[in-house]
Amino acid sequence: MKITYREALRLGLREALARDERVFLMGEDVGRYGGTYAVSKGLLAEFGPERVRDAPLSELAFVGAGIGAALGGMRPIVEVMTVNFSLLPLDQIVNTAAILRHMSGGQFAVPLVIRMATGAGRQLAAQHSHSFEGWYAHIPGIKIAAPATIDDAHGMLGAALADGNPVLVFEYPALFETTGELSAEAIDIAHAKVRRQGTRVTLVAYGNCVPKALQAADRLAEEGINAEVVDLRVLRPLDMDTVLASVRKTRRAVVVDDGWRSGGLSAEIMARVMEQAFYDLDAPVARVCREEVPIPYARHLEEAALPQADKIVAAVKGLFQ
Amino acid sequence: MKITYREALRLGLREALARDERVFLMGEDVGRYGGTYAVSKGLLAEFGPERVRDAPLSELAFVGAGIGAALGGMRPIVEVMTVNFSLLPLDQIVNTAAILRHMSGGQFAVPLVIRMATGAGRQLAAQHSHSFEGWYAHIPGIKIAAPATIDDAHGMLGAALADGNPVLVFEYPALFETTGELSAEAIDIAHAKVRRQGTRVTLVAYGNCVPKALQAADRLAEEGINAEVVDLRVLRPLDMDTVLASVRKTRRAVVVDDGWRSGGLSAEIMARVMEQAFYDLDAPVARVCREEVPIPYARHLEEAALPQADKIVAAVKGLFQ
Amino acid sequence: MSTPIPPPPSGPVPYPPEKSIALLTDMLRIRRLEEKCAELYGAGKIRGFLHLYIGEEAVATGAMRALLPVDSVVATYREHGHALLKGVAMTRIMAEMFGKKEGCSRGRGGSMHLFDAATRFYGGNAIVGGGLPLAVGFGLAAKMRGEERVTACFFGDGAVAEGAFHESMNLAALWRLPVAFFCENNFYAMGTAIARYEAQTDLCAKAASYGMEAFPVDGMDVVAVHEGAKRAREHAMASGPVFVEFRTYRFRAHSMFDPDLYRDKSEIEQWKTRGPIHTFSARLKAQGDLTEERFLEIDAEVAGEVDAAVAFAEAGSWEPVEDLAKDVYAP
Amino acid sequence: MSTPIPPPPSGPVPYPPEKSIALLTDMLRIRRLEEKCAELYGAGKIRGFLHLYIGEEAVATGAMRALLPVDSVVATYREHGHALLKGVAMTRIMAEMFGKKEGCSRGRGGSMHLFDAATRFYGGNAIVGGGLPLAVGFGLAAKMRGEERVTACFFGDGAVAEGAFHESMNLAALWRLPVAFFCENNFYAMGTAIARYEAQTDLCAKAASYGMEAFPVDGMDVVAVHEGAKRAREHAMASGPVFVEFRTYRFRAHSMFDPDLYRDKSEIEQWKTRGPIHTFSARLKAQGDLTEERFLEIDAEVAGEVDAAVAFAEAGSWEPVEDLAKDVYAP
Ligand SMILES: Cc1ncc(C[n+]2csc(CCOP(=O)(O)OP(=O)(O)O)c2C)c(N)n1
Ligand SMILES: Cc1ncc(C[n+]2csc(CCOP(=O)(O)OP(=O)(O)O)c2C)c(N)n1
Ligand SMILES: [Mg+2]
Ligand SMILES: [Mg+2]
Repeated sequence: MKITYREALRLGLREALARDERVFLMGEDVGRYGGTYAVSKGLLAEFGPERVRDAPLSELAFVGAGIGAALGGMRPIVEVMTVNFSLLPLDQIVNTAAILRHMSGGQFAVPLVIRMATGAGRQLAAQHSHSFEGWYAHIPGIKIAAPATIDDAHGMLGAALADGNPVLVFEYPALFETTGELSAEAIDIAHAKVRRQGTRVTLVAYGNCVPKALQAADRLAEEGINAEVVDLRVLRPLDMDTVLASVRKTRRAVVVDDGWRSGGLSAEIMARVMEQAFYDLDAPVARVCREEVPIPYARHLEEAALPQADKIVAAVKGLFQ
Repeated sequence: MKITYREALRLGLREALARDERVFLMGEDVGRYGGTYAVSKGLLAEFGPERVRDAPLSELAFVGAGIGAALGGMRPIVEVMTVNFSLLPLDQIVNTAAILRHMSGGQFAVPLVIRMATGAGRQLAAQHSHSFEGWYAHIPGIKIAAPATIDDAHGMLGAALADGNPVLVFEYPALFETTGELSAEAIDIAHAKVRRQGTRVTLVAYGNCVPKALQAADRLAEEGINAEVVDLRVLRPLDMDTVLASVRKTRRAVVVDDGWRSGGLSAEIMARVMEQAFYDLDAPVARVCREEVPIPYARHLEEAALPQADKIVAAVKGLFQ
Repeated sequence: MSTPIPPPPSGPVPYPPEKSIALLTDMLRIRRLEEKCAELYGAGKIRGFLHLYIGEEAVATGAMRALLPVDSVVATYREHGHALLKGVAMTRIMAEMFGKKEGCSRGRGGSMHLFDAATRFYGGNAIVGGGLPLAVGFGLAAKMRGEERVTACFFGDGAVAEGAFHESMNLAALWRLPVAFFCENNFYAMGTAIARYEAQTDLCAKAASYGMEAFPVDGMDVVAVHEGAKRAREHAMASGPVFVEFRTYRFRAHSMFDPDLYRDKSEIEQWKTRGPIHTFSARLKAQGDLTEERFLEIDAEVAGEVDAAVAFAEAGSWEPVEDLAKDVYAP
Repeated sequence: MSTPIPPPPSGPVPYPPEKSIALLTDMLRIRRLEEKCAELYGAGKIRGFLHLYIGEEAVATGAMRALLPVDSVVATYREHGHALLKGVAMTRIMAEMFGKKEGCSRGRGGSMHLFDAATRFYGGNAIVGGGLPLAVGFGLAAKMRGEERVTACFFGDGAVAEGAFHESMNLAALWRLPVAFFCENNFYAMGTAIARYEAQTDLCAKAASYGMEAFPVDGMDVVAVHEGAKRAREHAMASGPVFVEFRTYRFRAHSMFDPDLYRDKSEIEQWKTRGPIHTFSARLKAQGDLTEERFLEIDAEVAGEVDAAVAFAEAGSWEPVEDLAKDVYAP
């Protein structure tokens, strides 16, 4: 079945709602409006306003309410419309969801899923173009899923609901129109995946940078450089085994990260490669990240600020000089 | 003059208030109560309730009001009592203070200083023991100062006010009772500093980990390993020149970071050392960080969760094996 | 929407003709500017999010004319009209929408982030509720500096549910700051009708919670808005903050991406009978202060201004990519 | 403090003697437990932050006795009494304060983070206002699951200024959730008196802002509290959320670090004449439901319970360091 990434997300939601009556979706405009990005379109009609629940502009309270509802026996899926608004409820995520289980001596699980759209590329300017999923990966106690494929867009939600921990699932509007076959493969939120086999360099990417890395790999292939592309898929906990296996094979790596450079997830990947595979490297690991600027509105500036295939190609070539 | 770190902070505040009448201090219990940690004690009597302004428990609004007041011609010093509460106003910090200048095409400066206490070590448990200053260093548009010495505790506030950018100044209750001579040295918020000269390994630390690194260096000296200690002082922008000069000399480094390991500032230092000094290294850079757990109340568990001199010593020895 | 829709604004306009014409012209300037923006969005000249104010023009117009140049304004992502009437040239607004360097934010902000230091127009904020704390800060600075100015803070009904609203209202009231909180209640936050997100839909009832002066105003009647805003400005200047609920309606979808499926077409049609421009024109005509001819003349002038703005934007330049990182920090 | 201090609670206690004695005993249990904690803090057995509830015991006591075991409770960092009366054994509370593995949070939470799944005591929250959204969630879950339970959410007057309060009140009212918002108004947020941080010091006036039922209660009178809490529970169960302002006072400093320099000693002394334990005892004695002898007997029993708790805590063990990372994630 060929579907779009958006349809895959919607299918995942519909299945989750149908499968378990403890599951409900809550967030701004998820119901009547159908979701800002039309992801939840039709679900209100199918599951009713209790389970597809429109919330006021009160991110702090409804995320906290999601935590409480999870503790109270429900399986909430809270939608924070976009990652840009997720700083408002961050206290609830960090100071309650992430730590409650540990702080209570293991008494409470918080089986909560928070979905949010993330990433730039549509000229929405500085306040609407953040990419914080890598930054969130700093927080122990939560898991972070970043679906880059149709299968992951469909399956990660179910895996997140089954996980029993608070899981943040990041969705990429930049990928919403991409289409692909939905496979029957079981989806976990535990492993990275090699999306393209290669031998000479490893491109480590996640989310909307995966297609960019694959595009770069195509171009590199034309120039005789056979690149392997690893899709991290899960940003916390990191599956370093898959990354390291690839890097030990190729001996070179470039990390592609939609987040800002300093203190981004790219740095963590580099640090871990240094710690665990230093002597296997033929060159320092390089990175291609978002430039360290607020994202400007003008298209040419936005493009210049984001990771692009040509920058990845250039970074790879740099490793061979 | 021998004073405590707390007195140095207070002196810095008093001088700032006396120097420029646009400066005012605003935050919870900064006035009548004298500051949770008694930092601002006496200032209300000296400068009055307009300029030493108690605020309601409304972190989001009073940080935002600080930004507005800065734009309106004042030089606010906003105290967010501790970093643990700073997630509540984070949206204002990231989506306004940090980006306004760039997003407006350079029209507006935000000369705002935000002070907060940070760090663990006093058995305050998970919600009151965060160390996010390294995490904040991910955000372009703000600067981050982390005074580890009496001079910096005194002087960084003035430097931050003079800077013209939004500056977050982190204060370390763990150091409040430490005493030292106040020198006449000019304090900037631009450079890292070598706090101890050494030859065989570089310990990179900041804030409350600087004394721990110095302690470790003492112990290492007894065992014949001469360690250099670099105090980052400013976490954004990073002064890598100082770090790299040291690492190129010693060829080995351990980063000590009070924040959690994954995606912490330690990773960024490691990534930059890899990028810029890979071929100068005799061993992979190592790190000693906070364990990736919420900080527990029990003393023995809290101690085990934090960077300690013995862990630093062990990490350094690991580099020589 | 459950609130009954009042009859269209009517009755005599108590202003000298020049003033009335100025108000009408300003409403038209916003309307025509935005209609052009919608067209240019279709043509791909303007991108990103675009939120039109069409239907709500009386609010910015009546309010802005009650403010002085020394006053500060903080607004939302639906702020083209506010920027324009605070005094930002239409040329610079249009250039901003095009992403050109000549734009009022150098092309970096786009539709949602218009800024202008010279006219004290402080944006343009795409975080709902994000402007309220800033307005409190402007008020605080003015008060501490002894400056005779008011800060007008525009925000939507949806913002009222945010914690930022609550905290800001309390701060402003506690410190008696010269801030006018201008709530543009168009009864919807995106696709959610007010009764579906507010337990208390009488927004003025909230003001008691902060001991703050508050009153509702018909936001489709530029006269009522203007009088209300003058009263609010005076109150803010003399005795501290005030909350005004301007009841209005947007005729278009929330943004260019919104299929507008959550409200009845009949509701929109009914509100259109209250349209601020045609009802005001009719009143002026009724009292002999306006003729259809004059109206067309004004409209043509406005069209000229819009065309000039587009030409200016078209002729503008792109900020060089090398300047991308400029102004992340003060030098 | 500007609010005038009412006369001490007085008048007949309308309960059978056993009930009255039970209320008195519970207040004493909190009091003596906390006095011991203060002592142990001095001795270094308890560390971190310690916030005593001394003076405010009538609130937790009267309220908790109005709740049922099926009800859920969310509280603050000043929650020893709430935990105890919700049913957490004093032994486990004391062990928690010692940081022992036998503590109700395995020694990881300490004074500010008492938890107990079995009795539906959900903490213990050191972020002011942090518990309110959780309570909304508990209410929502109960409603969706058709469970007959109320969630009682305790928080201080200071929390009312937080955005979390505003957003949570609206959500609870909008969705008519069975939540009782129990505000423990002790007139201070740390060292800041309510009039210095609230533009509106009548906290019940805020409830109108959410269309929510609200009433004030003398928080020093365990009878008034108990009746108020019963009424609140019924209201929450039958028709949705309710806000109760319990007017009370803390006799000790905010925390063990607080030098308490921001209020007059005379104010404290005056409030002490309203002390919940001695006034209640006096009333019971007056109506012949209590003798001094019986009081001393009860007090001795309570002292025994406290001693046993300390012995239990002393005898407890430390969680092995190897378990540090246990339960960061569900397995
Ligand atoms: C904090 C935050 N949450 C969500 C959004 C997405 N959003 C943009 S506009 C809007 C509706 C706002 O409604 P209202 O305040 O009534 O203003 P209006 O658009 O009607 O003028 C929403 C939900 C946002 N921009 N910021
Ligand atoms: C969000 C947040 N800001 C600040 C603090 C620091 N703090 C702890 S208790 C307190 C005062 C709270 O007062 P109130 O809500 O009245 O409760 P009380 O202590 O009087 O019971 C403050 C400011 C905090 N814990 N959380
Ligand atoms: Mg609206
Ligand atoms: Mg209080």
